[in-house]
Amino acid sequence: MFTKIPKWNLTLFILIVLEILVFGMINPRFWNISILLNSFNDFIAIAIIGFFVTMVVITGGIDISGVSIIGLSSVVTGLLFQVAGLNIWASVLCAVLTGGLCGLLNGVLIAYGRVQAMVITLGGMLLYSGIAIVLVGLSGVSTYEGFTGFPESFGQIANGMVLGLPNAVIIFFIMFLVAYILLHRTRFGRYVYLSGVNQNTAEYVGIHTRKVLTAAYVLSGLSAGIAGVVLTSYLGSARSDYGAEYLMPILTVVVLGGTLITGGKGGVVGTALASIILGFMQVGLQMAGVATQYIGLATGVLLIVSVAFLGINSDFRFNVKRIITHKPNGG
Amino acid sequence: GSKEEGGSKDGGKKKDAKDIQVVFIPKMTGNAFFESGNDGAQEMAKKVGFKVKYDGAPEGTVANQVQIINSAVNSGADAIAISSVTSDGLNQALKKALDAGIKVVTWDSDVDPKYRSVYINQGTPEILGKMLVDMAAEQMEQPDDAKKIAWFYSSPTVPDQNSWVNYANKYIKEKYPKWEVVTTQYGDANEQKSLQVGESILSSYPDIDAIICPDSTALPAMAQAAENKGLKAKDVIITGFASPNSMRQFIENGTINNHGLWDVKDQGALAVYVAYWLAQGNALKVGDSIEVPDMGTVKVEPNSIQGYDYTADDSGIIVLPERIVFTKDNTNDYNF
Amino acid sequence: MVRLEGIRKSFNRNTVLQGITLELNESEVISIIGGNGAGKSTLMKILTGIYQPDSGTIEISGERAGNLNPNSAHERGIYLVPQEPLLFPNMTVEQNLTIGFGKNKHEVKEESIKLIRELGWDLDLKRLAATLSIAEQQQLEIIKGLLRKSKVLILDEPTSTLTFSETAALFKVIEQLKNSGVGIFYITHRLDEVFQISTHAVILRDGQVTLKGKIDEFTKDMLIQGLLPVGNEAHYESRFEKRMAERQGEEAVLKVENLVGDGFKNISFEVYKGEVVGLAGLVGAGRTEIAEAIYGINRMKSGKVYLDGKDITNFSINQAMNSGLAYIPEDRFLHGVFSISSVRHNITAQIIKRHGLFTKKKLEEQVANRYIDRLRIKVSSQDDEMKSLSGGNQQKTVIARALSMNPKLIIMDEPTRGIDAAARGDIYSIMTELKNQGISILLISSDLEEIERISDRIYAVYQGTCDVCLSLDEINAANVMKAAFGTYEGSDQADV
Amino acid sequence: MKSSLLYIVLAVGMTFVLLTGNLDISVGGTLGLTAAVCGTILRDGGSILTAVIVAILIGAGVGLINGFGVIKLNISSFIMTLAILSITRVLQVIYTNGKWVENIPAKVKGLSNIGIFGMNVLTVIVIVGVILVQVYLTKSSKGRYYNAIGDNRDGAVSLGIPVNRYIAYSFVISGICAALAGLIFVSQIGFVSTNAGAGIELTVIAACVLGGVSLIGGIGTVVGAALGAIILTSINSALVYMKVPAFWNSTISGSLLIIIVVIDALLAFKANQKARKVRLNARVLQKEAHD
Ligand SMILES: Nc1ncnc2c1ncn2[C@@H]1O[C@H](COP(=O)(O)OP(=O)(O)OP(=O)(O)O)[C@@H](O)[C@H]1O
Ligand SMILES: Nc1ncnc2c1ncn2[C@@H]1O[C@H](COP(=O)(O)OP(=O)(O)OP(=O)(O)O)[C@@H](O)[C@H]1O
Ligand SMILES: [Mg+2]
Ligand SMILES: [Mg+2]
Repeated sequence: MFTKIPKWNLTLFILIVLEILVFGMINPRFWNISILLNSFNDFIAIAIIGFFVTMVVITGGIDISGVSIIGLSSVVTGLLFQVAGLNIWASVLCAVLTGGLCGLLNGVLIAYGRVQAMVITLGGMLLYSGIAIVLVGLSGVSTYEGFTGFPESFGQIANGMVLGLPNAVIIFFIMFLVAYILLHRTRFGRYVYLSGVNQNTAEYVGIHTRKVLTAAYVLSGLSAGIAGVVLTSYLGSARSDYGAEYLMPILTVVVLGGTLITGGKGGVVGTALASIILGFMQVGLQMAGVATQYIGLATGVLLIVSVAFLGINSDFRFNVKRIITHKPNGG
Repeated sequence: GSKEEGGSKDGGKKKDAKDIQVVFIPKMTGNAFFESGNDGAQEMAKKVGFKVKYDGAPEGTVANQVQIINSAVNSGADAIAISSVTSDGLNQALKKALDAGIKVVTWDSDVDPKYRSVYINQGTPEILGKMLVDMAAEQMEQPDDAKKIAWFYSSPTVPDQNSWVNYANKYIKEKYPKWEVVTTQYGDANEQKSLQVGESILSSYPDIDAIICPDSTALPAMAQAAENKGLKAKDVIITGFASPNSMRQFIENGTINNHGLWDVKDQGALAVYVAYWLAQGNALKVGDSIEVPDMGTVKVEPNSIQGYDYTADDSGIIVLPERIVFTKDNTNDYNF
Repeated sequence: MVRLEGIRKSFNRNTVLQGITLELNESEVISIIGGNGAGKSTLMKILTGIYQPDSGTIEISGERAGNLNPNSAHERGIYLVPQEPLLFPNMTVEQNLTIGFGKNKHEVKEESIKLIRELGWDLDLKRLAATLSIAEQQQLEIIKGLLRKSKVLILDEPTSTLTFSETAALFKVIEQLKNSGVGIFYITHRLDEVFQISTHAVILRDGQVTLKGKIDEFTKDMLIQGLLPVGNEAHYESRFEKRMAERQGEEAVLKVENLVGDGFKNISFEVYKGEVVGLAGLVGAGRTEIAEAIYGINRMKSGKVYLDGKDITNFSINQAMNSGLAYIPEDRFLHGVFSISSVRHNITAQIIKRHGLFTKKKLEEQVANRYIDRLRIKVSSQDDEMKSLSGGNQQKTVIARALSMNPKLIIMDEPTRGIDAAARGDIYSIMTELKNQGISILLISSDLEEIERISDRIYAVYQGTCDVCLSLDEINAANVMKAAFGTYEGSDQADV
Repeated sequence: MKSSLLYIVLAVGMTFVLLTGNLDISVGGTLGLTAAVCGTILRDGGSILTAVIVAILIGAGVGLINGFGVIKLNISSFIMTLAILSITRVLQVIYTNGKWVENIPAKVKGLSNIGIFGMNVLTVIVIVGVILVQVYLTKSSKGRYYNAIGDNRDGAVSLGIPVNRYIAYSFVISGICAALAGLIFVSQIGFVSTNAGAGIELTVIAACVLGGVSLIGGIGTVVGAALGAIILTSINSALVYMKVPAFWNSTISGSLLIIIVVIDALLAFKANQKARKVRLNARVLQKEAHD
């Protein structure tokens, strides 16, 4: 759908600028930079997972189990810290690794079992949230209260500031960079694309596509594990139902970011921009006085209009591209 | 309308009523219970002349509520009245709100009392847990005999329903030791799933005596499941908490005999009024009474009545005066 | 019957057809020839309503046809057998044949069984189309076309994967159709075929008709002249230098011993340094399966494979690749290209392995540039999407990828399929160059002329076995054909 | 079985869309909107016929919009229907003002319980419907077009199949099915919240896939999809029936789902491999017989 990705990114960027202008005019408090920066906290989990789901989608698959891994990772953090009495950072590490383990299960079944990714990760979504509930249930803590009483330092992960920047913003950029470098600068990233464009050809040129695919799901699982930890730190307690509402937003940022749902094309820059667009839109509309339950209308219309706009008008796209890319590219 | 920072801190000048905005936050939108609370809140706002913004997300999750609190803070609201989905998860967000000078009131479902001024309480877990059991027991001819009962509500992760059920189970052990809780099922506040689970309960436990559903989706779905099977109140006792509008039919056609709730419209109205009253700069003191238009005076009780350790002069609980058991005789008197 | 007048067509900013005028009458077979990307397929797609022309008119049976679409074209008796098979992979052969037919399914089925028997092809109606080899897919497409009983039949490179025997059967049927009054457009890159079946020939170059006339007005050389870009005449016949090497004592680069696997058994052969060895055979003989087993795509049951004396039996693709083997697959679309990746990424897909953990853009650009120049791949930039290239250029890109690994031996499965004469000349000269560098080639080709001209030695594969080896002096068309049919009895008979 | 009716109807509609290689995420929204609108009509004394007509109009309308976006605006079906899902959800909230639709007349609720010869009429209608659709899709000449489009779009174009029209049909059919499911919803459940059918799209897609429908298009049958729907819904009921403590439910149904699809995929893979072997080896054996 999007033949040249960078141009799409530019559009997304323009959208962000437009949002800031328009919402700021409706409610000038929107121009308060600390409000904008702090709002990162509210979509960071979506973005973190989005980056790596982008990778999975580029391989031609999909991963919807991340939303449950968030809860599982949160519960594991709480369980190990509170019940098992582990050091908080060791608990965090284990929680993230648990996410990776879930991803590994997804990946192995999808890549080696040759099952459609959608069903496996749907099963995974049920399974991992189920395990989270069972873990809490077996630990003797009442499920609905979750685990609390984390140390202050743990709370700082999401709530602290460095050099005047909220940690959420910093985590956002670190995760973005990791995903960007992995996907766009390493051989592994290239293999991700090539496997997604044509898995057969990739096999024929000696790429272990099944390993590549599995790795993509593992990364996606790890990212969900990290998101779970960040969310636990942000919200101050560990619960099994964290993240349940992020399913559609995650897919939306990936697709709005310009990644082809059929695989082979896309990138994390778009995902990053799209998650900022969506996050700002939420805040902006709320600050403009729109009740949260009506915001779906705006996101829906935005999705259709923005995608249709660039989908239809190829001449427009061509001209924009000419203006933007002066790079003379010899062949 | 934006507000001056710190203006309310020293309790000095009173703001104009129409400049005060209260954000009224349900656990989730699209649920009859909370919509009714909102009706009450809006009516109160109109009467007194302040502004209430109803703001919630369709999925009742911690992150969504945090996000909504943040945006209330960002957009310059004066007070929030929230029914929390979690006892601890909102702490950080509420702390930020308090730091920004925003007044916090909770209703229906409380948070850590450190982070709010007043909790508009429909009843303690003891009161409500006991009420659930009693509503079922009073329909039985021999409540002291061995009975099979089932719990059916939204999910194992919601705090309030689970806390009622926890207490109710304790109460059953003491008062009706022969009762057996054969199953506890969850409908995820989803009517399709609730109906299916309801039907499954009936077919899996044909000899069940009572099904108690302290959830406003589970109860009507359970009643519908019984109606679909042609079961009446004399075959199986179904009771629980739900709004009278959603249950009237079932009472009238004899599928159920009773169910309970408190006047959630009053609760919503009270919550936003107290929030407004605090935002006006009035200082709260435990033990004092507040004059509420058309509702008379309400007394602020100490946190200890809910079993909290935290006590402070500016942190208390207002308990709704009554909870209602709806039956054939009175259900038509209510509209929410 | 059909008249095309002043047809113009461009895609975005790329002008493909610049005013084509053509006429087809009853019982005529017009061969359309031209380089890759000349616009042949585009013209035919316009005639069948798949594309709309930018300007120009189409007359069918003297009537001007307005906006054609595939449906209305079919109704007017025009049917196109496409160049790239467009089957429904998840339907059976039978369902593929019957779909879209207004007629009774059973009748269609009866007719197709009859037709398949007449052609002598081996197509099981119950098989899933996805399991068909590329040649079988093409056969199915052709049968689909023949069943239509259309007045105008367009065959777009129908024989590109067929071997001589299947081609001969097809020609017989075409002859019958011609005699019964059907007009046929026939597109091919195999010039010999033009003289075998057509009544007229048309040459297309750069979107224009440069030559047209009755077939007896032409010679093969004239066609070649007409095809090649001006001033490039010498290239096509970049003559292949064959060489009968003295092999005594020399160790084979590739040595295959008693290979048994799915679709073949007891296969033994050798390939020596700098040698081109052909594997000849009919469609379905098992050549591709043998090649794929050697390259590590499918496992073999028993037998040994040695590369440069090293045992590479049942190596993984990766290991085979690292040991110096390269493979150019038969089904380019399925196994050869990354269609929505850039040409650069296509060329460097294998070599980046040697660049370390991170991709190095500069290095990749150098590699890509080197092969784009060396193989004369026609692109506007390295960033062009692979699928925007013509078939020949895509093929060259795939070859470039194989070459980038500096292999000792390249297995080429149908390397010139669908490739025009000029590009084919290019590929042949690349092969010569490789040979001179001492790189060996295992060539699998269905093109009799090609395999006969290029191979130093030929092994014939017949029903999964490989008992016959033709040495350089035994190679001629008759022998290759006999060997492929399993009736070759030795060189002495062959001379008769 | 009765509780899976709704999913069966949705899965049938979804199958059409999946066959053409598209996806319809909006079914939950359509279902909710229809349930709310028709629920209101029925509650206010409207006739059932009116409700059915309105439902079909809503479903067809949403389907047409989806189709328009996918065909004319070139938006991938995933994004288009996702957007329409968000929009219809909000429309439902606006239409109902956030209120539940309650007090559906007993005669409407009774519809889902009418029985003849010991069979539930609605169930019979749905079963017959599924069979008819199955016959249409496999036996009629136009029915196979849906498969063909998803299997090879270019091939379908060159065969003269009006691809765009059939893609639009598929969305309209899916929309209408979702709307009819909305009616079943009203009649079976008797009240409609603004979250009616939330998250149902995933279950429906999973049901289809479980029933052998490919997400890539071209493969699958409505009977399979219906069976998938039944399996998926009966897992839930079975768990209650087997008296497993409810907090194990997700864990068990998730594992079951995974195990079923993995086993199915492995069996299919093995079968394919075997067929390939047999076919290839047939050529070699031929020669031996000849010798
Ligand atoms: N759908 C399309 N979009 C853009 N360009 C196209 C399209 N189809 C064909 N072209 C371009 O039109 C030109 C002519 O293509 P066409 O397929 O007609 O060539 P051809 O003569 O059939 O070549 P070949 O011998 O390789 O089959 C090529 O440059 C090709 O890239
Ligand atoms: N369709 C694709 N096929 C293969 N790889 C792709 C594709 N699209 C993007 N990539 C990958 O994304 C990376 C970044 O894309 P981008 O266009 O920014 O590359 P680049 O910075 O120009 O450098 P290079 O292309 O040499 O890596 C590429 O290196 C490549 O790994
Ligand atoms: Mg062509
Ligand atoms: Mg072959």
